[in-house]
Amino acid sequence: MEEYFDSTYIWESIPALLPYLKMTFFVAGLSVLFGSLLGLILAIMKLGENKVFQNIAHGYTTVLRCTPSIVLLFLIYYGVPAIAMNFGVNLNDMSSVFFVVITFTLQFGALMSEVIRSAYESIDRGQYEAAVSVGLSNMQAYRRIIFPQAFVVALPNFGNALLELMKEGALAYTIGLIDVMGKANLIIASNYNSHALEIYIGLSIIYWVLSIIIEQFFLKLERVFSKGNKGLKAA
Amino acid sequence: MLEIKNIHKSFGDNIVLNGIDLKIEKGDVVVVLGPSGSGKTTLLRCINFLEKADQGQAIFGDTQVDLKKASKKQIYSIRKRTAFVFQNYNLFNNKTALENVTEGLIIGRKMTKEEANKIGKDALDKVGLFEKYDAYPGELSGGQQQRVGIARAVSLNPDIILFDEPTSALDPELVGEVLEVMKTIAKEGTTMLVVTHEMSFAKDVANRVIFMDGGVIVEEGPPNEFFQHPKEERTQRFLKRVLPEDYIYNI
Amino acid sequence: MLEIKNIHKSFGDNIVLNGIDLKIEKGDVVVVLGPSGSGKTTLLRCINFLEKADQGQAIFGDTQVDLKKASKKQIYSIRKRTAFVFQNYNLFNNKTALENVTEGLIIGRKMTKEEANKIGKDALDKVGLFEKYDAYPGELSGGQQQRVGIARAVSLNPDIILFDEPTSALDPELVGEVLEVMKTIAKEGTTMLVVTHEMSFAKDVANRVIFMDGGVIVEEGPPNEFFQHPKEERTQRFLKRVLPEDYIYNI
Amino acid sequence: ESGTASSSDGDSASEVRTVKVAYDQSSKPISYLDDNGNATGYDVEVMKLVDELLPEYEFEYVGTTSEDLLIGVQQGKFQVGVKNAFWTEERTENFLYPEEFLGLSSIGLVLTNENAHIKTLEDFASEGFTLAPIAANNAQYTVIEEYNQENPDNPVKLQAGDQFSVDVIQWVNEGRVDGGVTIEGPFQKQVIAEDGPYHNLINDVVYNEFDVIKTWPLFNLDEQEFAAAYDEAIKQLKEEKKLSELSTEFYGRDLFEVLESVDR
Amino acid sequence: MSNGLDFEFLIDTFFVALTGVPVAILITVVSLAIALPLGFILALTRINKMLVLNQFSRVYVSFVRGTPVIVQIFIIYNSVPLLLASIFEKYNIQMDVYDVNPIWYALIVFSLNTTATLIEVFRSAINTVSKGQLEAAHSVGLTTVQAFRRIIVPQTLVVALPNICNATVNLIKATSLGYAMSLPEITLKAQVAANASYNYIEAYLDIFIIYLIICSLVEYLFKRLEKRLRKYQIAPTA
Ligand SMILES: Nc1ncnc2c1ncn2[C@@H]1O[C@H](COP(=O)(O)OP(=O)(O)OP(=O)(O)O)[C@@H](O)[C@H]1O
Ligand SMILES: Nc1ncnc2c1ncn2[C@@H]1O[C@H](COP(=O)(O)OP(=O)(O)OP(=O)(O)O)[C@@H](O)[C@H]1O
Ligand SMILES: [Mg+2]
Ligand SMILES: [Mg+2]
Repeated sequence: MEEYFDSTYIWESIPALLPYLKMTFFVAGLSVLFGSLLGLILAIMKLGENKVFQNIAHGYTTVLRCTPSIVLLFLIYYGVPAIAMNFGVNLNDMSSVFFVVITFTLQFGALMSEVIRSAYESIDRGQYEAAVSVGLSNMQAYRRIIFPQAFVVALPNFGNALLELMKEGALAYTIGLIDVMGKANLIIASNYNSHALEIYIGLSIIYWVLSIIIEQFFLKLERVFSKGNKGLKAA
Repeated sequence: MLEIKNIHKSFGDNIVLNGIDLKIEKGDVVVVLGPSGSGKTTLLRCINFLEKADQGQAIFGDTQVDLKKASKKQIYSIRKRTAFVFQNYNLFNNKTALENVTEGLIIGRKMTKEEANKIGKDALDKVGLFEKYDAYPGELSGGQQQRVGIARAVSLNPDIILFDEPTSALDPELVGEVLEVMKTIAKEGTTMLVVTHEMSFAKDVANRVIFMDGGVIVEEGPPNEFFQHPKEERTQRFLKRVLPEDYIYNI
Repeated sequence: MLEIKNIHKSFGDNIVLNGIDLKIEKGDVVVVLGPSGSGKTTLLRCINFLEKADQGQAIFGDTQVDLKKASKKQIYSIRKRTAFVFQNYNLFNNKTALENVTEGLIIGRKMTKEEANKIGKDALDKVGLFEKYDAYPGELSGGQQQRVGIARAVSLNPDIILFDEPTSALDPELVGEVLEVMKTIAKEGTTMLVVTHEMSFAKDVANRVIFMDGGVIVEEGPPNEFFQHPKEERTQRFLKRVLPEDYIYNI
Repeated sequence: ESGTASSSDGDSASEVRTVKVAYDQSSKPISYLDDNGNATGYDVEVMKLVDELLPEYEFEYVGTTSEDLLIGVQQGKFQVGVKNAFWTEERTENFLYPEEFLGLSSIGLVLTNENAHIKTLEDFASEGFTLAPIAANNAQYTVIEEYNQENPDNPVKLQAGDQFSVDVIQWVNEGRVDGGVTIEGPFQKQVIAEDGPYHNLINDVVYNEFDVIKTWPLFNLDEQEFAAAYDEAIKQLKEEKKLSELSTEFYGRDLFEVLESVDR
Repeated sequence: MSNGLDFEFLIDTFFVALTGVPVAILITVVSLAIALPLGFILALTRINKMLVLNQFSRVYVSFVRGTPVIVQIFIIYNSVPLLLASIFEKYNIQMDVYDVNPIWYALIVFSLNTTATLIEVFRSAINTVSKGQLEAAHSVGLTTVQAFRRIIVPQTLVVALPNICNATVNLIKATSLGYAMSLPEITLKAQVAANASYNYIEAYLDIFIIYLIICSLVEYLFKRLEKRLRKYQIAPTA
């Protein structure tokens, strides 16, 4: 085994990979931004009274949950330009980042719609009633009382979804986008596929550390925002 | 000051309020009694539009509102004249005691923060929570939480405060605290409509007791009369069940 | 029949039981009173090994057990001789009323299903739930749930039943149901140790009342004496708080 | 050459048309992204020479994976793609093959020294040897599959796998499989070259060529005109021996020397 | 899309890809069968803060959750044989490490992965079952093991079911990464079929349809199961 395993490859791969985290962050950042918005809209549809909207939102979530990411990516990567072409827009020159972001946005939106919905439903209706009973308007009640509390409930799940997203790099690589995962593949290819194990170990170290940082960050965030709920949880 | 006329409310097939009329004068303390499921909570909630009645009128001083068809504006204006104290307190979990009290003043009534804080602190002082301004609900005992709830209602300076079983989620020992506070504010002349099972409160503080069952008012009267000589058979049965056997005859 | 000697129990720095002695004879109904946090629940839980005491002895008839060092076998043998009725009922949510009662008989006591069902139905009949055998806890009212809890305890035919505030999670109207059932089984000669705030129950049914505070027994005696002439100042203060003002003098 | 109008370029020949050339960016030494982020490799360098000879075209190189390359060319996202592709009948329905091939690929078996006597797929199959998995979209997979179709009585145990997880030389040497398919270039760079990562195995493993095969660029079906222009250019490059130079540079050997014996 | 779909290929390949379904299902079922009990037990060690095991499961969960499955696959697929070989060599065990069917690697990877997910699922589910249930079981004379089997586990399962469903759907989708281990599952079969003619679009459509069908079916079955198990949770009326 020593014949093949050479740990220097691990340590050399890490600095080579790190710069490509930028791309990972860039894609994840945009997807989180748009995906959360989409999730919010879907969650509102699910929570609303309108049966048609409800069904659309639920159906959307089911289909997206059941679609392997790679398939979704190809559908978007080739489907969206084809559709745009019908409207006379040429998207073939669009950077692949664009399509990866759309794919992740659609997926993240489906995930977030459930996160937001369950967070909202976890807030006791009494909070809303108390808010309007002291003379707040609907919007004020949501903004000042419901959302801040639902936000705290949603945080850990949001963190989880974010982690999942960061790990989807392999997907982006299939259409040529080079993030950390893609860079690892390129390094391996440039070594003619030798020492892939070491490179992947280096990659997994990066991911692992990153995930721990994100996890800790979200724990902190949760602690900061849940200041009011501390006692409740202990009781 | 508040008059309710002919409230009807059903949930599906379940007729919960079946034509209730109620007249409350300024300074009245009216206690509503009744078995579980008789619609007491629903009555209070309809008055405050937390539930939309199927039919009925509310007359607040000079303004008359249709309980079914009230506009948003009318609803806000009535909510401004009422306050609600919930059985489960329903304090804003993400706000301190003081913020709980001032939230409605600053955001709902557009007061400045200073004004609101002054009023809020006074209200908290009144319910004996001088030192808990900055505590979050989770850090308070049930009795303390409910007192914040009362302070929140009082500080709005409403025409009437609606109480829905304000002590029933409390440990027996803590009940005393809250009833004491309620007595105090009642004595200051606050108009109150109180759903409660605390007979001693009804007896000591109320000037009228209403007994509801099956969505209608079965009997009403001043407390002494009500407890000592209940006229209706249904009322007698109820009182027998909720009072220690000998208590009723000893008042 | 059951004797407890010198129980001590702390949670961290908080000394909750500080040397309690207790002797219960067959057929006794002992009511434990005390302010919140005085260790009443902890006492019951230690007797049933739901909590491990730091020190103390229990003597059940002829067997003596060290509450701290009891072996698993001893624990099971004591649990077989006791039964517990919880404040929040703690019915098995995934079992019907009848299954709740028979679970301990079939699995714990290795009875056949037929035997167990017979005993279980008898017990449910006794608490007035003839028609609810197949209902799940979620389909029962609080009072009904607690009655299943009592049937579950009774069916085990234990030497003693421990009750921890069995009515305090109930609506005032439902309290009556449960107290009625407890009275019935008390009159059948069941030995009971009851933590409760229901003074009327203490007065009517108990043959001994114990008042705990700060982890020790402050005062004990037969109910009449206890309520009418409490000796200790602490007891007087407590009774004043939990009883309607005039009630205490009128018993 | 049928000069039917191509869909996307206008009549104005004077105008320079930008075309997208997709390449598999992880297929060293055929086509890859070098350490400076530039496209290179035999296939890419040939296309760069072609570009120089075609003033009316400007090539833009897009690195991607071979799957995306295939779909992209088919859909017209890329006008042409290079990925060491071989010719098959079925593929001509989806892609336009030009007249002129792009390069030559020496394909062979990697074996341990004691199996050095195995020279052909027949021998390999007769021994009942196991073969390292090959990525399903790799040309080598096609070669073995075609062999199997022609020799149904004596097939090679063919398994599809992943491009990155199979390190053929290592697998063969450690005995995980009895043999692997590779093309000559990578073997040269890994084992034969002094600084190759597996130079230490130079006495343990051998490369036995069993075929030399033409490789082709894949054009989008609508790109007849472009393909014709390519044909002209590459003919000239072949005459100038430019391709031989590149073959030597990237594969360590001028494969055009054996062109006579190449049958597909 | 510009040139129309090759419907013949689409349909033929659909059935080819379908032959990969049993492998995908097998992996899913076996992984679940291993991960469900293991996840439950490790969840208990975390809740009860059992010293070594708790630390171990924390690190384990954190690693598995923190790294992409495909990377875990590469690592296991490449390192396990090397490790085994050196171990076998050391202890002179006569066995060919390389004769192993890739499905074993798949089972290792996906079981480890699903276990990590389920540890967290069960941890939160067990926490929702109130401690009183266990105490009540003790008080009627059940042992801890009996209490868990008859009272705690059935209730935990109901709470955990939606998340188990989620994990299952993700697991099925993740088996598509088995191609990296030469596992003859749906994706690999479709891709192999596509190689001859490079009909990748049709191949991906087939993959899409098959996964959509399987996963919706799984979701549906879980919903049914949940309804059955939840029968005791009828909302308290009146
Ligand atoms: N949102 C609702 N949807 C359907 N039914 C409801 C709703 N709210 C209340 N009910 C029903 O209306 C009836 C009256 O309920 P309400 O809460 O007003 O009674 P209550 O007198 O306050 O009883 P309690 O003393 O138990 O609080 C009950 O039968 C209840 O089940
Ligand atoms: N598991 C525990 N861990 C730490 N402290 C505990 C625990 N259980 C009880 N205590 C503490 O022990 C003290 C006594 O609690 P216990 O529940 O026995 O009181 P009680 O007399 O039953 O009160 P109540 O009338 O409120 O039920 C309290 O201060 C409580 O906070
Ligand atoms: Mg009510
Ligand atoms: Mg207690």
